[in-house]
Amino acid sequence: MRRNYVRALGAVGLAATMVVAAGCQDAGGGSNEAGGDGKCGGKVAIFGAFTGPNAGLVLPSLNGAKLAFKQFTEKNPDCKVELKEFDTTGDPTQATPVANQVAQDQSFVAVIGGHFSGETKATMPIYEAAGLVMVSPSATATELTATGNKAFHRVVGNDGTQGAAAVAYLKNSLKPSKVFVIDDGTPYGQGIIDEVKKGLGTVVVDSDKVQTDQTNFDATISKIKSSGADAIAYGGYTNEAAPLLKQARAAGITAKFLGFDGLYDPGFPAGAGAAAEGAIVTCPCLPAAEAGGTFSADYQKEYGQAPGSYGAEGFDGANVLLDGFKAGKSSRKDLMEWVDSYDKQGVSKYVKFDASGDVEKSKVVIWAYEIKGGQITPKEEIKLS
Amino acid sequence: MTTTTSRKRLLNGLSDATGGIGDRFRALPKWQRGLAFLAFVAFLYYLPLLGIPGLTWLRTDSIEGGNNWAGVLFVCAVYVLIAIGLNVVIGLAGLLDLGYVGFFAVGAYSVALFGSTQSPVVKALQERFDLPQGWAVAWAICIPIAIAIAMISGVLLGWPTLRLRGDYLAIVTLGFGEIIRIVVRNVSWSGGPHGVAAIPGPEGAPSADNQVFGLIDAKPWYWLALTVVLLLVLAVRRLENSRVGRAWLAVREDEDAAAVMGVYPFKYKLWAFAIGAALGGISGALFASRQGFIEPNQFNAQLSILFVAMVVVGGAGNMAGVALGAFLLAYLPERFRDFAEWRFLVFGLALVLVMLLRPQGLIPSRRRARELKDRAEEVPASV
Amino acid sequence: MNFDELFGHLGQHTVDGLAKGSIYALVALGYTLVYGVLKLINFAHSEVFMVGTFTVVGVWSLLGATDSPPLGTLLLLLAAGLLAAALASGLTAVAVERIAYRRLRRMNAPPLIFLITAIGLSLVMSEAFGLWQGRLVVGIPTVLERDVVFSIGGTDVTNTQIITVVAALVMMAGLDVFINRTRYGRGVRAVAQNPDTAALMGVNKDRVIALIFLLGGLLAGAAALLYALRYGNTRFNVGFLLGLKAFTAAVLGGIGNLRGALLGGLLLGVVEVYAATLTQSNWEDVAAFVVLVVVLLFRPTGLLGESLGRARA
Amino acid sequence: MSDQNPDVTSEETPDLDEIRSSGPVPRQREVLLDVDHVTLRFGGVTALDDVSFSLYRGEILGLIGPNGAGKTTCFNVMTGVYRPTSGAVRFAGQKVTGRKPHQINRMGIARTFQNIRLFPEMTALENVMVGTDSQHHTSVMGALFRLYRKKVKPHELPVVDSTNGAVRIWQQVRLGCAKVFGISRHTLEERAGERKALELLKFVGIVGRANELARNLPYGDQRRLEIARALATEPKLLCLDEPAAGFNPAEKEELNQLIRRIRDLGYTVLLIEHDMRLVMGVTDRIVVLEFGKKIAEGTPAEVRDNPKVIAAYLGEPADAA
Repeated sequence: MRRNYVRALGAVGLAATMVVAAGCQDAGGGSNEAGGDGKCGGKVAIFGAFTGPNAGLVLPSLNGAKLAFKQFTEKNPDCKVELKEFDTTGDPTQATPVANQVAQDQSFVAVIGGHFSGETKATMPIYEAAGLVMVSPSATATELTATGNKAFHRVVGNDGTQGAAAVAYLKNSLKPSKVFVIDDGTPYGQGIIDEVKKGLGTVVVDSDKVQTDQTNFDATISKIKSSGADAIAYGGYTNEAAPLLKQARAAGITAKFLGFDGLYDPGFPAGAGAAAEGAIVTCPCLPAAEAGGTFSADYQKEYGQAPGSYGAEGFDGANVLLDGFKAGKSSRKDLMEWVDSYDKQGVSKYVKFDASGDVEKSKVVIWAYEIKGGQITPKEEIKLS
Repeated sequence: MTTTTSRKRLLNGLSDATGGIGDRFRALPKWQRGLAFLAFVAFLYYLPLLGIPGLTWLRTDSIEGGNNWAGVLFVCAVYVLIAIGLNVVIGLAGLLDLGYVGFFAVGAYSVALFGSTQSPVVKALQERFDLPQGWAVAWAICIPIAIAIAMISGVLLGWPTLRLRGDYLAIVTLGFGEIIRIVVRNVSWSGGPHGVAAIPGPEGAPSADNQVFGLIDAKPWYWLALTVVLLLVLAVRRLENSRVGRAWLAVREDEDAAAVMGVYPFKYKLWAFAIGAALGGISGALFASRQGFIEPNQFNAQLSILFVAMVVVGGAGNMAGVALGAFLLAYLPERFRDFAEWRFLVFGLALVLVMLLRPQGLIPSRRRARELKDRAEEVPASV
Repeated sequence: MNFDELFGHLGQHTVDGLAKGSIYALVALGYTLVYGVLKLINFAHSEVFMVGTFTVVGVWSLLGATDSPPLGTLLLLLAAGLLAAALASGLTAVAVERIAYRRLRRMNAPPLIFLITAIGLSLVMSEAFGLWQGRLVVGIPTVLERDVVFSIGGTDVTNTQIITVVAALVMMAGLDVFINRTRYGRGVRAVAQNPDTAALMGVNKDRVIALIFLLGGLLAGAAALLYALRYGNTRFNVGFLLGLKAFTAAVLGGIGNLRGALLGGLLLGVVEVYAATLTQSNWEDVAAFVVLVVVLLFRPTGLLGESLGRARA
Repeated sequence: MSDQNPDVTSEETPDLDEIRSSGPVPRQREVLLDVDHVTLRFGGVTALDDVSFSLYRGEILGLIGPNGAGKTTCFNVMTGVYRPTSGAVRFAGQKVTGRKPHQINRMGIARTFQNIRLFPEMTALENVMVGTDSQHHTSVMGALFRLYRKKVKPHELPVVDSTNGAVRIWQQVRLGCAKVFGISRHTLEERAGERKALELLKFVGIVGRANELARNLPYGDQRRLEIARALATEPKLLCLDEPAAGFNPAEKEELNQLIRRIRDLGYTVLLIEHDMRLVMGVTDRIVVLEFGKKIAEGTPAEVRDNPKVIAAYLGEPADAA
């Protein structure tokens, strides 16, 4: 009997310890060195799919941002800035706890991201509630700026603009009589193709939706053949576009192929091989050579490769915030206001945001690139009329 | 030869150690076990605040780029709920369900489509019945709707397919999960690939003004999920320790023999499916409420497989086991983010190793028995 | 519903579907062989196929393959690719059995455990290739230019399609002969029917099981070559969806039944192409699974019923 | 135990001596089971060929025959595992054919299996309790919420017996609750089932192993457990499929006694058995099958002397059991 009491006492003691231990909360939850105390600098979180199948699209942006931070620190050793990476693999489920983490840690004063539209959509209410400004280098879904969210800004044109540019390019340069449109059923692909359909009207003769990880495109190819289209517009990513284009060319389809920034990835010509030759890829990103200043060369030097998709946007996004730090803004509130009123030439475009957080339409630069000799080479800037 | 024997001895030692703790625990008087259980529950509630020196490294935010601890705990709790539901199907009734994510999705989408002001369904209802712009079904009503729809889908899936044998059932359920995902993605009334945002929580639509279940602090969400988990654990325990649980086990062990003993296998299998589906629906509903935004690709077949792995790694049939399995499988990849791209490879390796070294699961299922021992002697000698 | 397109080119779609289904069928044979003998789903088989496709990539780039090489080089490439892919896949499959299954078999573990082990192993394999080869599509040179060999009533039949279908049929027939006519095949059938009795009769069960995995792997390797020829791309996770479909095909035809796997694969391929034509390509998976469910409702053990042991006993 | 089978009053229970002395059971006895021209074909194989026999209430009928004669197949037809190609099985005047196995069980036919088919991962007690399932009325929701409560008879109330103060108070509270709110049907049925299962385990002599997993029981106890489980379904007819297989003579004698005790309780027994001594010793009548056909029927003595039976068993030594 006695031993039982001892045991019971032990159990009660354990419970008591826990209750007491509850006193020391959140030891690991980050320090509360709140910004806004006038000192220069601050901590910025960047989140996105840094691993996973589409990491190739996101990593240049991360690298661009890192480069911007590095250059800033070199130039302003007194201003302590820090960039923390949070990998979400592009999955909204994983992006939400990241957002909670960043929002609760008062030392973060701004966010670069999200890189994909899904994770952005899932987390922007959280960042808005925390008063954290978001500067996204590559989330292009039109709806993101249509919700009235005050935190979200992007230094990239949205799908609407890009779709319109693609329409303009098709109408003015390729001049096809029949267009076949394909999307991959992702918010990005479908969104942009919807814009193209709207813009082209009856020139679009038929459409198909493929799905992620599809490898056989016989049915799509038959449809393209029967439609007699002389141009194909594809909204989606490399993993499906490369095999599709390859199979289509093998099946004797000679129609012009037009893709969007999801294909602005060295993996696309590599995956499609010779079939990719002559394919057009539009991207709201400046060609390296056109990018202002020494960005392209610096990037090349730092990472040993040319800046891929959104490298310049990542750089610009980071610089929007870094300029704020330099101007003495170091609280969430100040930075939010800073970004809202930002007005300066960046490397990818002239950066100025409208009320909804989109970069001003007139400032969006969209380029058409052509695949030549397995390289994505700039062709011409698309003028939005 | 020596290596195999030593390895065997090591393994035996391992299972003796874990089993020993279990045995010693079971041997304790009931009230002490109750007290220990209460202490454990208290610890679970305390977990998001974890600050005991020496244990803080457990927190997922104790590492560079780590996720919010309470947020991760919430996901763990949801996965535990899923594992408990799936355990009814796989562990108790012995039905291999590879499409459990379908029910999870049904639950999540039920709340999203009825509760969010942005959902096409709510918009259609507004138009049809002339309701004001901000109208949507209240969260408290969405949850029972989610459970009901999940249960109905469970019955609809089970009714035709439960007469199929194990492996056929597996592939059909896998197909079901994929069909749900693809349909939701391809049709417009579900929001299509764009998903649904503004999914309400207990306090209504996600907003910075919410006092308890807000956007930033995940702790209340975790406590809510934990409470739901504990309530449902008790509920499933009640089923397990009744004629229903016995019938499930009998059907799992030998369906024909059970039928010959007067148990109608189909009925109990269908119930297992429906109850499993309901639990999946609840977890989906919780998940969607907390996320505030869902999209179809979150509910892919890989997730289904992860769910099954949680159940099997933990020890199918044992609720403590599957809960542990779920917790570990949700938690470890988060805690060990340092592995970065390697973490799924490591995860796969760990899965293989655990199964090879401990095929019965981390905490194997064991039938309760002890309490009866003394009662057996009380039976009158004459029959 | 685009019935005009479907019926306007019904022949074309059928041929496309058959070619697509042939690859399913070859991979499905691997599932069916293992299931027929061990009564377990070898979930890692999809990665065995994936390994095969990457082997083709590796060997061809080693041999400096380019688009449309001359005939002699082409034949060399095909032979080397087939040999290497079949070998790599076969050995991978045997390794899977040794690492993941043999120990569990000795312990008489329940099928669920095998399933999870296999899932873990396939995760390891696909992740390893994802880390090594990147997560984007890897292009494979088009060594065999697609060419319309003959055309009947608007239905173009291409060389790759003929090669795929014929190769699948030949290998299928070869396997059938091997299982039903040879001494090794008899051992396989004996173990499939009753492992314990077979062991008593002097059949080495472990050898037979290793043989089964080897055969399945060889066929998956061959399928990998055909896949590389026809699709010209591969990816670290190419196995998952294809494996899923192949397994569906095996179940559709009656798992454990070799001819069932062929029938199921072809049927599934045709159904998918029809469905994608009728609606849009993103509905083809739904169609595949709906067909599976409907077939199983009326024939609970698949179209041809299951039985490797009783196949032509 | 006698209240287990309310349909069988003690008057109807056959008198052993009467049966023995009067030879073949007289026709006027009530037919419990009627196998009526049953034929069963699998593909080209005829497993049962026009088999007919009747089973009378209260008797022990032996079903014998060489290996592969169709005895177990016959059981499977009777318990709904197979559907006969033609013919019918009637039980207590109702058609068995076409019903599902659990329905047939609830009509009153219980069986054991030739190759023991217990629920290996459940305890012996639970195995038997599965058999009591048909006597439970708790629904799934009832088991979950346990809201349907019954007024409790005095002997069903929880006892207050602890000397420990805290525990005693707890027991008092439980007693009070039970008095005010009653006890849920689930609990009452569960207790009844457990009690009954323990009684049955005692009856077959393995009550000491009630808490062991079925797979851990010795072979003989597994056989006994199967019988207890079958009895738990409150059958009118108990079908035993080779219960003595693998038994030594001492165990066979115990089984002999057990079968007699079962019959004495008012059950009708159908026994498939290879062991001739056991069959001849315990049965009232015997039906002999060979190659799916009935070749003889009669008292043990008649069957023993039947030339066809002798030929079946002895004529082909290779087939002899």
